Amino acid sequence: MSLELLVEAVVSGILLGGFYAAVSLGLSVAFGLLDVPHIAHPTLLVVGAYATYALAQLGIDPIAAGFMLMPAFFVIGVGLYRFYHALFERRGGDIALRGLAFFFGIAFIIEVVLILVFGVDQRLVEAAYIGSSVQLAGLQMPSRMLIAFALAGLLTLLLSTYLSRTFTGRAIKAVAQDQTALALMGADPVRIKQSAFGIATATCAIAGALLIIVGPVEPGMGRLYIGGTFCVAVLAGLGSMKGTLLAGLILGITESLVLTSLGTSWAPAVSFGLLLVVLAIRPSGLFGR
Amino acid sequence: SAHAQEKKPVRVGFSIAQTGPLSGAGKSGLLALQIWRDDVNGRGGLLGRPVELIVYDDQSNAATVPGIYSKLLDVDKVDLLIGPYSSNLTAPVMPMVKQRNLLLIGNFALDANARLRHDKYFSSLPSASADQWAAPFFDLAKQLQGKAVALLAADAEFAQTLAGGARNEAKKRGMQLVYDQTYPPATVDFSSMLRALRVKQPDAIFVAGYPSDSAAIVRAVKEIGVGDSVKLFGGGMVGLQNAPVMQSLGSTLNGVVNYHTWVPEKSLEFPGVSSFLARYQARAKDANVDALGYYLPPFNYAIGQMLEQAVTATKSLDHKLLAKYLHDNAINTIVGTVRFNEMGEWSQSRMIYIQFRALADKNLDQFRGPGKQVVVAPAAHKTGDIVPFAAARK
Amino acid sequence: MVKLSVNAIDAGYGAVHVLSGVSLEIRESETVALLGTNGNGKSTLMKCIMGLTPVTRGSIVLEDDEERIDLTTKSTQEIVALGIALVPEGRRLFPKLTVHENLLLGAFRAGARTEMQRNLDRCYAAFPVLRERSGQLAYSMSGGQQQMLAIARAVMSSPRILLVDEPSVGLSPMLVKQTMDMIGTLKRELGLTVLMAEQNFHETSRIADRGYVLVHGQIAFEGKNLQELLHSDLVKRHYLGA
Amino acid sequence: MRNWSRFLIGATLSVLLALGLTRFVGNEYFFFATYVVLQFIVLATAWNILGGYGGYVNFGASAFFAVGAYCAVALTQSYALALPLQILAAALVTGLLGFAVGALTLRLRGIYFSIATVAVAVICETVIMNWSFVGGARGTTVLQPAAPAFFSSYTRLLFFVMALLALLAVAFARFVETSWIGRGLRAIRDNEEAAESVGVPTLKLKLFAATASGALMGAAGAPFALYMNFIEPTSAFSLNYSVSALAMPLIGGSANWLGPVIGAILLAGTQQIVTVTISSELNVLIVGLLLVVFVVAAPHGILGLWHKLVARGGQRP
Amino acid sequence: MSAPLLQVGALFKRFGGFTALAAVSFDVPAGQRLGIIGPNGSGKTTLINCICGTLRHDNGSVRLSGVDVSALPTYRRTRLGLARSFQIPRPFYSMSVAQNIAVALEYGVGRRRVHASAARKEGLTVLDRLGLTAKANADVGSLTQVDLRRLELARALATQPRLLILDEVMAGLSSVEVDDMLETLASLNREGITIVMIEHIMRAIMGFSQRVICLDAGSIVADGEPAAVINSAIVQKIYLGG
Ligand SMILES: Nc1ncnc2c1ncn2[C@@H]1O[C@H](COP(=O)(O)OP(=O)(O)OP(=O)(O)O)[C@@H](O)[C@H]1O
Ligand SMILES: Nc1ncnc2c1ncn2[C@@H]1O[C@H](COP(=O)(O)OP(=O)(O)OP(=O)(O)O)[C@@H](O)[C@H]1O
Ligand SMILES: [Mg+2]
Ligand SMILES: [Mg+2]
Repeated sequence: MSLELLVEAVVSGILLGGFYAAVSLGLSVAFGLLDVPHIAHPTLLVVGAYATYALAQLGIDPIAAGFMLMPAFFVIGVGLYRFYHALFERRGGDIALRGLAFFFGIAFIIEVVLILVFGVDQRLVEAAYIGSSVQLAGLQMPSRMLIAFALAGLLTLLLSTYLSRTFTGRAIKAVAQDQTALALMGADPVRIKQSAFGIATATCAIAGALLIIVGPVEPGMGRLYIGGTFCVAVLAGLGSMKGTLLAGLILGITESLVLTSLGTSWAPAVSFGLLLVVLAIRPSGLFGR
Repeated sequence: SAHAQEKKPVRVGFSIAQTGPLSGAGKSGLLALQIWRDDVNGRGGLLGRPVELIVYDDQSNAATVPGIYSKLLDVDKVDLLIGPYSSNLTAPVMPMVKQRNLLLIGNFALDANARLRHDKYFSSLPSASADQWAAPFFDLAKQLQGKAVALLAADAEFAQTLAGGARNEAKKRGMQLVYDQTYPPATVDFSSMLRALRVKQPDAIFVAGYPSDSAAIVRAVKEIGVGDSVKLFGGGMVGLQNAPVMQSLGSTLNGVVNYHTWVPEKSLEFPGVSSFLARYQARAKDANVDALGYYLPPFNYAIGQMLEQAVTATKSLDHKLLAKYLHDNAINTIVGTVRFNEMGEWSQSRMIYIQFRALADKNLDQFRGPGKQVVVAPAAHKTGDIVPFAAARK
Repeated sequence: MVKLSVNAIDAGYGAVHVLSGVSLEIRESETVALLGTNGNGKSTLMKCIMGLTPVTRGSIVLEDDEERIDLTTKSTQEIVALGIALVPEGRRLFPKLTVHENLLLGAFRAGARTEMQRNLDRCYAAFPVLRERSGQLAYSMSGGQQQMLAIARAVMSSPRILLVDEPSVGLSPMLVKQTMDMIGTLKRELGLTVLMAEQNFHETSRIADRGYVLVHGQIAFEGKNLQELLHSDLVKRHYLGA
Repeated sequence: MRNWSRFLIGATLSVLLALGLTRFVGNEYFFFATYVVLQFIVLATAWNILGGYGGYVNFGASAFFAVGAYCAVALTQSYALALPLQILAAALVTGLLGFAVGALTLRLRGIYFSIATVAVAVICETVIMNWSFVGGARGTTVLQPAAPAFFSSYTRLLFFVMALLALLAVAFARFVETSWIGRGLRAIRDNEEAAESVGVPTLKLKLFAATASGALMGAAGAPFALYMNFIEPTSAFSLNYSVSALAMPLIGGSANWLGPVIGAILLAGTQQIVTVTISSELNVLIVGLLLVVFVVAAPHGILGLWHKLVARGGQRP
Repeated sequence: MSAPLLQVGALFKRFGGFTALAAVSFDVPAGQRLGIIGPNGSGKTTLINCICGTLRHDNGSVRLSGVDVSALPTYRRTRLGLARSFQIPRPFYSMSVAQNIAVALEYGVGRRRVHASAARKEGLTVLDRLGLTAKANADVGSLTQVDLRRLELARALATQPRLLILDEVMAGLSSVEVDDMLETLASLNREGITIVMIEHIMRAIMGFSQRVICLDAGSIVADGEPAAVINSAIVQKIYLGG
């Protein structure tokens, strides 16, 4: 592999990694911080993608659509969490595993609703930055990947600042560890979790927009992203936003390098092998506590 | 036909994907078969009996197929069988029909009878093998003086089979494979691969991929470019026949040469096809399926016609008689007159290669007329000459 | 003038009745000791005040110059917002947050945020090891260090009334003294009102103004002042090893 | 002991019943459908040994299933081994895989372990995809041999074999559960360090459970290619197996060997029925609803619900 | 002469850059009652964790009856007669009190087939000793902190140890209860069980130990007769704050 190709591969990997981070950030909040076994997260990404598609049909720019959808997704997240809370958290028991099955069920149900509303065909969107590229220091980079990377960076920055600088943010970091203790600090654990889950879901609007900007979507696509998103969130060390970005980048660069060099078909084995290696060295992920 | 309704229906059984990755095409095919059922019943049914479709969703998962076909045969006791959509799902059915000596019309299964050589299998796919499928593309490459070929294929069943055919055909013509890679399913970003490929300066690039990859690759080609050496780009990209994909990609598709089964070009205007498509398109919106229906639907309607002609001619539902009839006679369908060879494949391949030309963005209707998807191979159906990739993209 | 009065409450866990007809009163700037051997309901009483365990009968009333509030109708957050804080039994820290983050969370309630820096300095001064280890995760602190953190975290909320459930558990004798001193100081300097469940009566008696003895979920004895308490038979029998 | 003898009698009767069914049920479809249900009984029971008793959630059940299936295929391709030997060999290989996964528990707990098993599954799938000897991504046809004299079709034989496997799996799970091993695993699930400090050899028990669980899952997959007459990676590594393996014990009740059996019959049975009745996108919906409703309505599985009802009924004079 | 029951030789343990144990060495002869004291965070719990194998030490050795057990996993050490209680109780939450004990009975001494009725009897004896009989069938979740500590001790006892290491089992007990517990421990010791006890309650340490070790910042700073250790200047300064 020539040096030029190597540099190009690394840069592509960084951009791709940004995309991986963007689709995983919400999971890092919902699963990493709140301990909600949110296996329906990838399906919500697909919902975000279809909602973006629907708005794009009306002539709205996909990125703008993603941002416009955030409040609605926040509300959806709040609703979903309330449902989960009423059915599981309030009743106690072994919620981790039952919650997992529950969210699987939710994912299946959402999938069917998507099929009924949008049909089973692939959907794409158009925009000026899709299919065009930018010349960057002699490298030609797809604009849509640059946008994915930029948005991932922005989201990471916003989320990690929010979590470490604000009282609510800190409460979000604490809420899964001891709810009673948090109540004793004067915070309502349920409301804290609810808004955190809302935030996590709101990121699905943006990330979903990225999903359909980057490639076509279909209703069952969420299943393909389960492994990847959970891999990123766990590799990060649950609950770390910066870790999520870094984990996304590591996976993106690895994949890109493998795809450029020979043996592209081994890319998944290399990425997930890397995950195993990292876990062997750091059993609780890169930034795990 | 009031009389026909009272009689025991003729049951035609099959599974077709209505969920999962194959469901896009599957649902459109199902609609076509339902239109055929309505048509045939309107004509008084088969042997004076109404036709009933017994359809199950195989969820695009081969593991459901043995159970479903056993149910069709042992419980529903269907009179006629159609295979599931796609090769992988057909494979588990073949031993069953062979063992029970039943007639099966395969539904777009590639080379499904190669191993078992069942004498009552007939294919609806207008190509007998991967080699045959890929051949016209390499003829075009030859025509453009191509010597170096790059091959990019998804790591999944159909794409791998087709890639095998492509390798053979390239070798036959003395072409050199300068790049030959398989990419994993769910690959998001193809720029790394295209860069690695570009370095090898191929004359032709053959891609075998599925809908999401196909769209992503076509876009990446526009963004990253494939280099000036490339005169022919395309091949076996599933998905570039789907209306929503074509509409969204628009001008990005210009110059791409891809396989197809039917497009609205003069040379393919077989009797009945336009009227079928008109009826299909009228029902497509309600059924939430592909709006144009150029790919699978005419051929699924043709499956119905094959059964219909054989049953009507032999006045029987006996599989042996039906198979014999299908082997011995030309079958008239909306996709042309078909003759089967001893393997049940079309004796004359009719896989076509089209080149996208002069496409604008955001316009579905442009695909409804001729000139946009010009048939460039094979010679028998050609409606235009191949234009080198770079020139066609201008 | 702040006063917290518990009026004839019953409480328990499902079928288990723990408290029956418990009444007591805590007035501004007092330090009240709550005594009673294992399992008699001291922690339960504190949880009732904080709204963590439901009260089945009776009322818990917080009175100040302006209003009377029945705490049994309030949620824990609302009770905390009124300026009542609890150092719970078993510490209940946020194990995977740092010492510093734990402390900052202590200042969550609106009334405490403005005084955060001052409270932080006060805590770090009282327990220097917390400053040294401010970046360490709480779970990896030693048992006693965790206890210090739990007390400091409660102080971070600028409480008017502080409930402390066995603060000396796991602390070295020297730190027990220091902790008691700190509670004493808070009381003197800030007029803090304290209700403290504690087995170490020897140290408790250095700062307590008066106390109650809880036996089998009922108030068995009320010492109106320290002397009364010191001379009670119950206390002698159970705490002074007569 | 009396419990065991009752179980043994039940087991023997079930074998005879299964054998009788292959003779007297005329409808071939019955065997196609029940084979699948039995296969899920094995899978769910096997999963429960590590996941339910030990609390280590294996999210890569599909890997064990598929590796078992492919192991059998590879052996048929090269040595034409008899079916029982194929199953044995598959169990051996997936047992080793289970051992490797068990070794992960040395350092990884909770969700980290689960994700590691996902990684193992992806790696296995990639290897198979690239292994042309067993057909790679294209899959390969594996034709059923002629049925042995006693059975009128090969599918009936497969049904009987799977019935035996299911019995074996259930008996084994029951043994584990009621023996010292089960009590040790339960202690591990509650608190591993405390378990170790009262003398529970945690690593050994976990390795044992992971190996046994893996071997049984592989055995469940071994006849898959013969059942299908074909095999390809996408359907063999289907997410469906991983989800079912944990959802079934959960729905049935994971504390008891009977739980996975009930869950498998219910969930796999419903899926079988729905596939050939409603048979549209709604079958996905039904699985989704079933999962949601059961985990909500029966927090300790159907068995838990049953015990609660019985207890309540018992109190009423 | 046979080797001492426990020999700890130059034990080191670091967490990241922080040294929790620095060259700790001491012997415990069979039958001794040893008390370990030391300021919070001085490394007492870490020491026990290293002795029992819950933590791997970085350097040094641990010998039981002369046999180096440094490389053995915890459960093997338990079966060699080493039992411990956790400072923060770690019961098996899904089991009843009696089942908690049953696990220890079954696994503690090698793995032996305990006859159900014999085990029940043995378990009851242990529970009886610690006053938990009434709660044998209770859910662990409903126990008070103090009962949880008793359960810790009971479970350790059920493994039939030769050496029992107790990490603050008396925290939170009132004086009377401390006396009860000391009585229990003394009788165990009379039966031949060697006991190492970590405690911050001076009354307990003084009433129980034949010998006292004081740790500070990961090193032994005093070792000897209880009275001598307690009165030494260093212990007064760092621990008692006298
Ligand atoms: N969650 C619970 N469920 C059921 N019973 C409980 C629960 N918590 C406590 N109890 C019971 O309530 C009684 C009183 O407990 P509480 O913790 O209030 O006592 P305490 O006086 O604080 O004792 P200690 O000195 O042990 O802290 C005990 O008998 C205990 O078993
Ligand atoms: N996992 C860990 N990571 C970092 N530091 C640790 C870890 N575990 C313990 N420490 C530190 O090691 C020191 C010794 O802790 P240890 O628990 O042994 O103290 P101790 O003597 O038992 O104290 P106490 O009497 O308060 O229980 C403490 O300063 C503690 O913060
Ligand atoms: Mg208490
Ligand atoms: Mg300690």
